Amino acid sequence: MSAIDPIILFFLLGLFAGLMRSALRLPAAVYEFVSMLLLLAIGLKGGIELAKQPFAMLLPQMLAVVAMGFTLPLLAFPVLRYVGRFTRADAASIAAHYGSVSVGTYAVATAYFATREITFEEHMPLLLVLLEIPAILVGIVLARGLTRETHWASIAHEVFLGKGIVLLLGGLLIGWVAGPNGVSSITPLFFDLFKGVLAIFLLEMGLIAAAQVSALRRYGLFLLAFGIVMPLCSAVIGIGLGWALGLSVGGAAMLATLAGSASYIAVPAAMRISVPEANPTLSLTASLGVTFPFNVLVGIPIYYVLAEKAYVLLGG
Amino acid sequence: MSAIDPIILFFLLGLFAGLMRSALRLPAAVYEFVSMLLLLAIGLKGGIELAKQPFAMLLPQMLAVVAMGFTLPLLAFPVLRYVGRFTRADAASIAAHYGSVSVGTYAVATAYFATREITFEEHMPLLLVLLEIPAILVGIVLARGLTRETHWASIAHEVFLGKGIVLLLGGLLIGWVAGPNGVSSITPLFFDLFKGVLAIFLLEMGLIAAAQVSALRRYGLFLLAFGIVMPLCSAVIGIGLGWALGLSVGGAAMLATLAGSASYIAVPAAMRISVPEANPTLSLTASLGVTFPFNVLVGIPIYYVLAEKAYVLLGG
Amino acid sequence: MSAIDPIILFFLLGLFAGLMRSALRLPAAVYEFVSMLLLLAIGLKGGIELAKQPFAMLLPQMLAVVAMGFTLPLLAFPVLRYVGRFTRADAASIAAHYGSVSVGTYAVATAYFATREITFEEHMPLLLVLLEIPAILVGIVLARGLTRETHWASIAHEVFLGKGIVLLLGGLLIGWVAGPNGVSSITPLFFDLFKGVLAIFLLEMGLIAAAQVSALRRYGLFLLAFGIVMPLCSAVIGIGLGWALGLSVGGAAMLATLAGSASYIAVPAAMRISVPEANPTLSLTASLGVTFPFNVLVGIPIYYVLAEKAYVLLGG
Amino acid sequence: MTETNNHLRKLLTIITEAAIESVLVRDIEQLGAHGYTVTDARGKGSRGVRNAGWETSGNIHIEVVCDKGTAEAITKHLQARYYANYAMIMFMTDVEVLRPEKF
Amino acid sequence: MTETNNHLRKLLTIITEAAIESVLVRDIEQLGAHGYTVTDARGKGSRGVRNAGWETSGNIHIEVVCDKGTAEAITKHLQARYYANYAMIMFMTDVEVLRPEKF
Amino acid sequence: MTETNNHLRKLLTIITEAAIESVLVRDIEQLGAHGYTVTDARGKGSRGVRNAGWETSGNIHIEVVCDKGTAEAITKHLQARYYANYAMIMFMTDVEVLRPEKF
Ligand SMILES: Nc1ncnc2c1ncn2[C@@H]1O[C@H](COP(=O)(O)O)[C@@H](O)[C@H]1O
Ligand SMILES: Nc1ncnc2c1ncn2[C@@H]1O[C@H](COP(=O)(O)O)[C@@H](O)[C@H]1O
Ligand SMILES: Nc1ncnc2c1ncn2[C@@H]1O[C@H](COP(=O)(O)O)[C@@H](O)[C@H]1O
Ligand code: NA
Ligand code: NA
Ligand code: NA
Repeated sequence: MSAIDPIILFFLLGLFAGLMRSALRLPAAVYEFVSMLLLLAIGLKGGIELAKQPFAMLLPQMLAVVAMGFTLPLLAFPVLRYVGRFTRADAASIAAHYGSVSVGTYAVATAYFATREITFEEHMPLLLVLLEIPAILVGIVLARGLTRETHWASIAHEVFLGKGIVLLLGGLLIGWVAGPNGVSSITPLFFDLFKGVLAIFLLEMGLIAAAQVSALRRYGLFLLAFGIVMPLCSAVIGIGLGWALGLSVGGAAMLATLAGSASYIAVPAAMRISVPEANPTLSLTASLGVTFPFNVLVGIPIYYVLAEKAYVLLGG
Repeated sequence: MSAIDPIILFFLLGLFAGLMRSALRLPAAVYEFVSMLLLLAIGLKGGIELAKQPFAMLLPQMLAVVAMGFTLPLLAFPVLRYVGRFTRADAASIAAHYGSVSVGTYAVATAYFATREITFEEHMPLLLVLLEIPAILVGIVLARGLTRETHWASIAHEVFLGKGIVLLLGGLLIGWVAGPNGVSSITPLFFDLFKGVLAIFLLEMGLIAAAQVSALRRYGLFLLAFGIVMPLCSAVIGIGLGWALGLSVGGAAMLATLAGSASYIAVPAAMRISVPEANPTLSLTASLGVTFPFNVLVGIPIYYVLAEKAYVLLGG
Repeated sequence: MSAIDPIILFFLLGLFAGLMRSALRLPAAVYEFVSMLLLLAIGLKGGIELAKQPFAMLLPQMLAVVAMGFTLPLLAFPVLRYVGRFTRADAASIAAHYGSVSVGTYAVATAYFATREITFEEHMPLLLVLLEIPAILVGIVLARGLTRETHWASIAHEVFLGKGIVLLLGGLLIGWVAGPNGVSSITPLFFDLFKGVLAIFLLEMGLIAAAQVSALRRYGLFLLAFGIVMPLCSAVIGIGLGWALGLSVGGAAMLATLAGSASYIAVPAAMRISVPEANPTLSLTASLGVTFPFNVLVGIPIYYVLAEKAYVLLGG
Repeated sequence: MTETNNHLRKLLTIITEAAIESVLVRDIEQLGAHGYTVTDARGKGSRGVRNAGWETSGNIHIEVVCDKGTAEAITKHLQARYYANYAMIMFMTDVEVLRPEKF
Repeated sequence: MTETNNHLRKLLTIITEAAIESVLVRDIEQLGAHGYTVTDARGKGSRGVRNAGWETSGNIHIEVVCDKGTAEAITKHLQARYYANYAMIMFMTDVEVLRPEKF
Repeated sequence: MTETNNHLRKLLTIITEAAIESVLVRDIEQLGAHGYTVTDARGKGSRGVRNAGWETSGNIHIEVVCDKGTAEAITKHLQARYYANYAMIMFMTDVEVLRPEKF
């Protein structure tokens, strides 16, 4: 069993510093810089793989993943609304966060799989992008209903042209067009530095997660439970889907990670504009304060073990 | 023929995001960081080369290039003043922008040449620095005339101690003093990451170029035409000079690129202080909104083809 | 004799640009980013070494270094108070700065030793951390006396959870836990880029040092003299201690560098809160305006020569 | 104040979430302001700490110099449109401007 | 001003060293303010240039909207506690607020 | 206002292009101000959007607390020297200061 990954230790360092009220802060510009590098790097990696295989073959997978993106928030909503007793807007907003994905969690998973030499379908970033969007639309409909007033045009603009999607999709296209040889010249910045940059990112994420704790205390146990149970359920669905799509064990575990992760960039921004009556603190507390740490520290390994067991049972 | 360079795709991504009014922004600090790295890297590269050859041999080239720096704005001014019907101050300011150079364009050219294994005189950054300054002085004189009031001392300070010149010249001197072996220890940051950093820079430049378009629409066709035709003329002059100086084809094409590029850092800053009555929007729209994209996307290849043809004709 | 190290040239470039009132500025975010990378890298390097050897063996060294950290400010204080005629608070604050250490100076020393292939005990960063803190406590007691009012709890929080300590100690622990193989994946960012990042850091330090000169002129000769003589004395003590502890010549010279360096991050922050009546300009002028440049430009080589001579005399 | 009334205008200050900067300035212009100035800020209020540590937790500080009528139109609109759901405060003071025709 | 007095509050502006932000806002809240807004700044005064170039040389610009009593309590406290040793200025102006119950 | 007149000063606010910060603050000091505070800003006015996206497109927000005479000297000078060619607005308000001797 290989030793604990240093990038996880960076997350713990940030978490510790935050909880101890250390003076440590990362300038917003540094955070934006490293997250930009991660988004572009992940997009590029996926794009390079797309360049290697016929696009058509991926269509079924893509459709299935989009379908999952529509389903997950629909499963989360009733739980939040009737068990959690949240307002309709809050339930819808939180559901949207959990139906979508966290790029940071995906990055940690890739690092985890790499150290253990677990292979997975390299075009995963494409599925990542696809999974980011449907939940947002579902969330808005859940909050607003299908009224005429909803300005879908401006919502689509808001969603598809948000920072995260543009960088991820842009990187994907660049990698696709330029191909493996083309991008070799930018490899040192985007790929060689990847894990170091991820370490800095996780240091900041630790600080941010720590900042959510006080709010968590206020909103109590349900949010904590939901932030752990929901990802596990989504992960199981992800594994099932991965198996049905004939993905490798690693691929299924990765799809489980995506399903089990909760958004904290694209969705909060979209919800703040489109569902303003939802309290952003609730969803960010769950997503950043509970689910992200859970996935990074224990979730990813669990999902992989679950995928292995499932494949033994179902016969992969 | 090699595929399209990914760094160009980054520029297009920025351009697209900007035109689509995407939420994507780069923090000013990130822009300043990457442009600083580029300036230092280019300076260092040039300095290392200077360390390899007797300085005296370069004097004729240096003088010739400075002369070109004085000539180009004098050619541009009457066109702007009498064809473009710009005020004296505006014509002088725009002329200064086009007489000077764009470091970003030079960086893209070095990448373009590198992928195509086109060699050029490696001390080009020295000529780049020299070409940056004369046009500024010409521009001020064109706007003010040779009056006693002009505070040349403070202008010289403004020009020679501007961010761009200090970093470029500083890098040049450091590279020169330290020599190839000396700088080896800082190679990973300044040279290995060069193209990746350039990609980030071009992403931002795309966003900025897109922001100029609305202004361009306002100032109409002449600026657009000037922003394309002027560089082509300057490039031809650059090729001729390169040939006369006995540069290689690549060197001549590079000199053409410098001549054909328009400043957007040193000159705007100097003009804002020394020729305040000139409208900065005009010159930046032409330089960032027209000429930079033109050079990066099609200009550089054109200049190289022109140089080849010229050398066949003239016999290089 | 190898040529002058380029990183020193970056410092001189910054110094020159600052003294010439150049427009060159580094955004605060860039400075914070590079200093963060340096602190983490130094910590990681030290931690990796700790992973290689039994901790217990280091205890004597650690205790001895802490003792030195308590002693140095006690030596500096009377000189500042009675020769320099500073107020009690000012004398105490300056003494604390010189009893503590400068991470930047240590980084330059590692680079200097590396180019000359001088070996030293690799766990030095551990001693660096230990040396940072005692002087702060001494400084506070010197200024306040041992009164009941001093809120030691909040002071300890202030000191141990300051940015510098957290990153340095955090890196140390991460390196220790992850070990050499563990951190290999983040080597490109933290170790390969180290000297390049250090170059950027020194460029900024040059700018900052230059900004102190005017204040230096105001506070006159004594501060200048103290800023040079005090480090030399501390260095001699450091060498003696290194010899007594059985360190290698390189190790002794490094300990001398630590002893001879003056803090400009941890101590100023702590003093501003705990000894507000001390004038921060005085201590920063001495530390950044005199001692840092002195150590970086001539101090480090001197300390190494002194260490060599001492080891010949004493028989190392 | 001693100056002639035609040099007096209102300075309206709005402190709210960075997330709505673009929509807000659009509204402000449509309601007749001839300009605005924005600075980034952090702070605390009834909706808790907004320390700009995380993307969505930044504040902006908007200043608008305009005549009384415009100021009241803006406050009325923002109050109706944003108060319920966004961290926001507004306050107004009298200012003496040069070039009153500008505002 | 024309408005009814119960819409009038004080806007207290404090410009001081960034180093004491955390302690300062704690004091401000304890003295009864319901909120505050902070922006980063640089400047010059009797203690010389504070150009934010170096960690310890940054300024902060704090705005507090509160009633007269609170404003005076804050100024009195800060004057006693910080004026002697820190770069700091304060000034106060009348502002007209919406939702006066907030402040 | 209720306070004794010798505690009243003017707060002069200038919003203009970042490019001229250094020359501007020199002028301001030469005209007798004892200090100033600068914050970075963006905005829009008669000269269009200045969104700080590009080096030359940033604004600065300068505050100067001084007596009426100095304030008017500064406004007169800046108006003559910069209004024609630079994006710039100025406005003034009465403020109540502590330590009036400072300003
Ligand atoms: N009393 C106050 N004084 C100054 N700024 C305030 C005050 N109350 C709120 N703010 C600012 O306005 C923002 C939103 O306020 P709120 O809607 O009360 O959370 C806060 O984050 C503060 O930046
Ligand atoms: N007259 C003034 N007008 C505006 N801001 C000032 C003035 N005097 C001081 N300041 C600000 O307050 C800070 C501290 O002032 P001082 O304590 O006088 O050094 C300075 O760094 C400036 O940012
Ligand atoms: N009415 C206004 N209210 C607030 N700020 C303004 C206003 N008009 C202009 N400004 C600011 O002053 C700068 C220069 O104004 P202008 O010279 O009109 O372009 C603008 O970029 C804005 O930041
Ligand atoms: Na999910
Ligand atoms: Na040119
Ligand atoms: Na020391």
